[in-house]
Amino acid sequence: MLFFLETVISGLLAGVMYSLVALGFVLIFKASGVFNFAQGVLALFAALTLVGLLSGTTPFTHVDNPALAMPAWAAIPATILVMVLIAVLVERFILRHLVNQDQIILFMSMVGLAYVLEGAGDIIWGSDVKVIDLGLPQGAWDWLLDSHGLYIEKIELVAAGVAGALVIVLAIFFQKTRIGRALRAVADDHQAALSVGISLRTIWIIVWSVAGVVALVTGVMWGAKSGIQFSLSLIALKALPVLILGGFESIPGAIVGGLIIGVGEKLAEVYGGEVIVALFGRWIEIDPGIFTATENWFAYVLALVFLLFRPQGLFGEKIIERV
Amino acid sequence: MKLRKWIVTAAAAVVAMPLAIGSASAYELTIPSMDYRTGPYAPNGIPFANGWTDYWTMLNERDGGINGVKIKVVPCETAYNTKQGVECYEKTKNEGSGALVYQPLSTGITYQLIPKASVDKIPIHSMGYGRTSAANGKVFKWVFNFPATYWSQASALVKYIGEQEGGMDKLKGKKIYLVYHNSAYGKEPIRTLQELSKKHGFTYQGLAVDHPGQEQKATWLKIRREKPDWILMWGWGVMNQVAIKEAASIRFPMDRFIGVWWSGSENDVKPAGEAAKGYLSGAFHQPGSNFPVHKDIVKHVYDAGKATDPAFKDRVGEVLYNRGLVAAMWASEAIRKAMEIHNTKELTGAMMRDGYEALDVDEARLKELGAEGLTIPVKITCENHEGPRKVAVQQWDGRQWKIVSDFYEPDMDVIQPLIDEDSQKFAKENNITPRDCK
Amino acid sequence: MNVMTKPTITEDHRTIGDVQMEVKNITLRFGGVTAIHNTSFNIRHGEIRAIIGPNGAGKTSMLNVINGFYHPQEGTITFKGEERRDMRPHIAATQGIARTFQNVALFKGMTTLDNIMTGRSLKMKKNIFWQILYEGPAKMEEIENRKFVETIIDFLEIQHIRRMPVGKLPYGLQKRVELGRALAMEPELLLLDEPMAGMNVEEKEDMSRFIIDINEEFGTTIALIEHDMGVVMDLSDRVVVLDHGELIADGTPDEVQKNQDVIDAYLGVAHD
Amino acid sequence: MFYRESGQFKTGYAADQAVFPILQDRWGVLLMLIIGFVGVPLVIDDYWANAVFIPFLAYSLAALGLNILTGYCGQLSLGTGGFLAVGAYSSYKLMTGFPELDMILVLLGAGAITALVGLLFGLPSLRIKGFYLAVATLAAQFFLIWLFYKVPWFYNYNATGQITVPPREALGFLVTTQKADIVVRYLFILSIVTVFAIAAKNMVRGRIGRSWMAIRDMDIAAELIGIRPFATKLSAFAVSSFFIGVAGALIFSVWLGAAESGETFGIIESFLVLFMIIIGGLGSVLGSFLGAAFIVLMPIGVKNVLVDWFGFTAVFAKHVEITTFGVLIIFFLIVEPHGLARLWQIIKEKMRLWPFPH
Repeated sequence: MLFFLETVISGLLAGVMYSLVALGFVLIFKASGVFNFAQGVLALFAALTLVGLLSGTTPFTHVDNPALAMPAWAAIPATILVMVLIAVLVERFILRHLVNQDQIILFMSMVGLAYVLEGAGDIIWGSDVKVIDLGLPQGAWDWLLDSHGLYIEKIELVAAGVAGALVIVLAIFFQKTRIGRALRAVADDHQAALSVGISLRTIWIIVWSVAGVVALVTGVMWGAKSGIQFSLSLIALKALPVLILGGFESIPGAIVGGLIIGVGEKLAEVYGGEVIVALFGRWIEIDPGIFTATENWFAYVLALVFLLFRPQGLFGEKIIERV
Repeated sequence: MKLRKWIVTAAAAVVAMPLAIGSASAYELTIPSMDYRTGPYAPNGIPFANGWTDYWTMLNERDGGINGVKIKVVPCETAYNTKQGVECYEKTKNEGSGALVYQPLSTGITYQLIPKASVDKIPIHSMGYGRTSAANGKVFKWVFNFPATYWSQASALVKYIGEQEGGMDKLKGKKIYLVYHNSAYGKEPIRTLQELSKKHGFTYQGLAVDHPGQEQKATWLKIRREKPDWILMWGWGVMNQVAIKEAASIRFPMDRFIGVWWSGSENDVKPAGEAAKGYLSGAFHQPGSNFPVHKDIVKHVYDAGKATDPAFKDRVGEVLYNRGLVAAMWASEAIRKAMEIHNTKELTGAMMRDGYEALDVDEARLKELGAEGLTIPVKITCENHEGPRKVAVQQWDGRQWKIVSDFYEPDMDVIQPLIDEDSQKFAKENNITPRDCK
Repeated sequence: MNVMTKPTITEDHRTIGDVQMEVKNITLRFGGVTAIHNTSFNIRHGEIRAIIGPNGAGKTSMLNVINGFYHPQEGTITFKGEERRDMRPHIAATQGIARTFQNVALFKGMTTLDNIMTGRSLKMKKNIFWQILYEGPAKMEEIENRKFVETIIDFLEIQHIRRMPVGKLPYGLQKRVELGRALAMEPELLLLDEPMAGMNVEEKEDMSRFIIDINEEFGTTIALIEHDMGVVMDLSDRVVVLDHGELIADGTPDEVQKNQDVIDAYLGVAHD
Repeated sequence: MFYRESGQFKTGYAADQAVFPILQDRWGVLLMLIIGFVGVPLVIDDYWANAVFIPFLAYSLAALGLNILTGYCGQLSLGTGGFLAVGAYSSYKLMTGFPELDMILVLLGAGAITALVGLLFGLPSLRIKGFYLAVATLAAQFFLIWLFYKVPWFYNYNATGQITVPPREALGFLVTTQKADIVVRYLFILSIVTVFAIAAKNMVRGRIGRSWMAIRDMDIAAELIGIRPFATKLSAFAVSSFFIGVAGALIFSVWLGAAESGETFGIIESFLVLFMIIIGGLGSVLGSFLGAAFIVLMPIGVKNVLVDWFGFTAVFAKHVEITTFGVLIIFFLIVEPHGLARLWQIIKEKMRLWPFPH
């Protein structure tokens, strides 16, 4: 029972990590209808930039120069600045030219952007595994493990806390600030946003900057687990089932969807083999290891099955089609 | 035929893709370098590629090549991708006077090249990876996989475990789990371990991790619950780093966690930091840069400004760097042997193959090469392309890797039948009559 | 109310036959909103039947019920003697109900010709293997249907835009192509949802002429929704008036025009 | 000047419905076929065949398949890699299970099996649309790849899960393995692709093609004229998967000779094929070929130019190549979102009118 609890908690915490990635997607989709496939690479790029600044790496030559190393209080704002710059560039060179195009075209342009950022990240910062040192705690929560035999990783608790804080900040931003309200308006109607007095372009830049900050947080959290390297960009694939479950436009959907996916896939991976053996083991000999390495697809199937019963997603409303 | 050749050249020139700017000047030994400095596995590809390339550059700079013949290294970026690997192979195989040997550096690419090699008559050295049954030189004339295969390694690592437990008979009732990359590479040791578990009576269980392996919490929860006595890992890329961290988090004893030799580099343990202390991995060569050959490389390559990757200077001597270096060293020795056998300085791939098959680098020769103790002596024969089959265990002490055990020989009673079976299956499928090695 | 029930010959010598479609006690709700409430009327062979009413009266919903796109909670639809709980789009299509839409629903990426050819889908039976082969039966079938489509193109006078993607056509022409696509189905009952919306006087005259010609030459029954009262009164044999989802009048144009409820509805008099 | 249709009168609907109604187009296509079947074999060598022509043809077929589903029927799919894998593994099972089978039958069998799998994964399209469907097709991608690793039956219980092609003949010519003559392999794949391209063209200009496009443009209206959306979508999934399955079988048996599910048919393949049809042109047979040519040739071209001409190091060139790839994709999307095929059409329009601009 304790182990089951442990699995569920781990699932929830992993789910928070997925939500974090999904959040970046949702923000951009809500405001601009762009399915930002580059979010994963954006997270990688942000984390690479932060590490580069922290360790004083000279861009392009990849040589570390400790004399140029920035302290964290300077490096983090500087990285955010870089993300804002990327937002401006994306608006200037991509979005501006693709207004009113089909969604699939916008989507593909984001895949193109992913390639550009991937190449640029490698050229500027090099492709070694980098270790990020922001003093994040490592390992299991000792007290819980020693006294109750319950295993929870500290970094995941921190990530959950950070994600929670991020969601609250975003909620306040969307509800209470003028820009936030304009952003919400834009999600419903582009004209309406213009009437609020903020240009569409400004809104895009802002929303991309916010997504950039989310990407930075995502990159740091995931990077703390695995080191910062190219594979980080593949976490985008982890967020997609969360998105179909929670809906492309719903922030609560991204959170709850992430939790469901996290728990679901952990339970499947841990207990799936046993269940299959229990069900079919009587007739055929089954290797209990058969149901391992399912984490890549199980989440998708879970989301898919869910979608078949509720096509509008978790928090979506049923759409009445009109002709 | 002449016309066809002429048209080929013309077409190549016109369509602006110079395949072979054949320098009509002096003969050079063409050594392709199948790098992967990009993509998800770049962190592992970079040190190897540097070790491989630096050694050749050093030979050119220090000795003016081999027996006076300059070496031309032709890099081609595969990004660890099979299709790009094939493109690289086709592009470089006719470069200059023809490629002499391929070090494909990926199991996927190796499988592609095995059938091509025998047709194009270029040897392949898949050093410690690729198709295990290629150890059978009777069937796989053009493929070499010394100094040891995955199967040998799996067996050697089990021997190490047995020794630690106080004898092979103590393995009975123990649990040995394998955490593996869900790919052809990761599945290599499974059959060997299954056979060994039958023989020694330990419980074996495989746990697959899907590419890329960023998230493996469930796998480690399972391990936490089932408490195996030992874990072996056939991991690759980001999977290694995450696994080591997770193992540390669940407080699995690191000195009972052994990686394959592709899961035992500085990259793999660094993100885990202190927590990785005690982690073990397979090895067939020493890490470190205190060998004379390294000093020569730093002097003739890095300090002379001839390095392809100058920023790498401080990392010379890393595990994967030395692996690339050792591979190049063996290849250069094969070149010398080939020149000796055929009494010519202008080698072809076919001659090079003969050089590999006659390769004999003993302790004395290693010393001459400035690599005494760097690796094990290698002697290849017609029927045995796997050579010495010796594997040691190295340990991460928090700052660097160190070999902490003897070199173990695998249990050939178990492995030889597996090799015979698999190679004969290949021979049958492809209508190959095994050579007579007399 | 004077509801005609027997076959009659109109002044312009058309034959109006038996009841073709009977809509009985239809109630349609979306969630809590009732779009149509307990509405019954019929459509007779060969007539031009208009459905009118103020905005939001449930006219388009009614058409959607008739060709099976919406499924009413209560009521029945009888078409060609078969009584159904509700209609299904493909049954409607196979039984000869065709339709145009309020906001042109053409296939924007296809040419005029291809759009109208899609209307022939149900008439083309050759399976996928013949189509892959193309030469032979599939080609014969294609040409046969193409000939039919060309007569429609001639009839609607749109030869010059045959090869143009419809997305780029002006609105009036799009409406005409849409009519062509519906005609290609050789329908027995043609539903037109505001066929003249957004047209200038000249275009409206053209469209009226087409509607009359279709009705007279092919004998097609037509049910149309239209806001332009002049057109409705000119064209239709009988008129149904809906308001707030309820039927408030049914009869000849003259009768309907004089009906007090109708006048109130159009003048916006509050219901009590 | 030379590209005119004046003076060419059509004398019947048959002529008007021909694939290439304009004479010059017919000559152009004929010329391409002559070059493809006669010219290229004269000059082809291993590099050009294995790195350029065979991949180009195999990917063209895959792109054609995806274009039927996405370009013609409007169902976005990211499962192409998985379906390619189904084609490859089923061809492997057919080749090893029935050694006597002619390669052509093996390909058709692999296509049919993939079509069935495609039907299965097309079922969700009944209820979900757009990006939701696209992400759902990723389930197919990941699940199928996993399956081919996990179930040993698919790779005949060999040690690793790598499948290697056995030597097989088509109509008496050896077409697989390295021992097959490179020209024969090239001509084999070219013939297959040509036949499938014609089949695709015939389908898209007939009733079934119009049904697909109707569903793509407005499924509700299509339903109301008697086109059943679900059956039509499923037919697109089946036909598309058939094409992709054959392409996967060709990639495995004729091009690479060995394959490993995740390595050869990973998610990246799904994106590459999608790129091909978007850059080439959605809903265009010609576009599938142009897109495949662009995606196959671009990286090789950039690499050769950078490394051989400008002497960049291989690794820097690779990074530049990745970046350039991204930039070019964005550039093309901005300049001509309807793809190279549309660009070609515009050029033709211009030539038709030349030298008079209006």
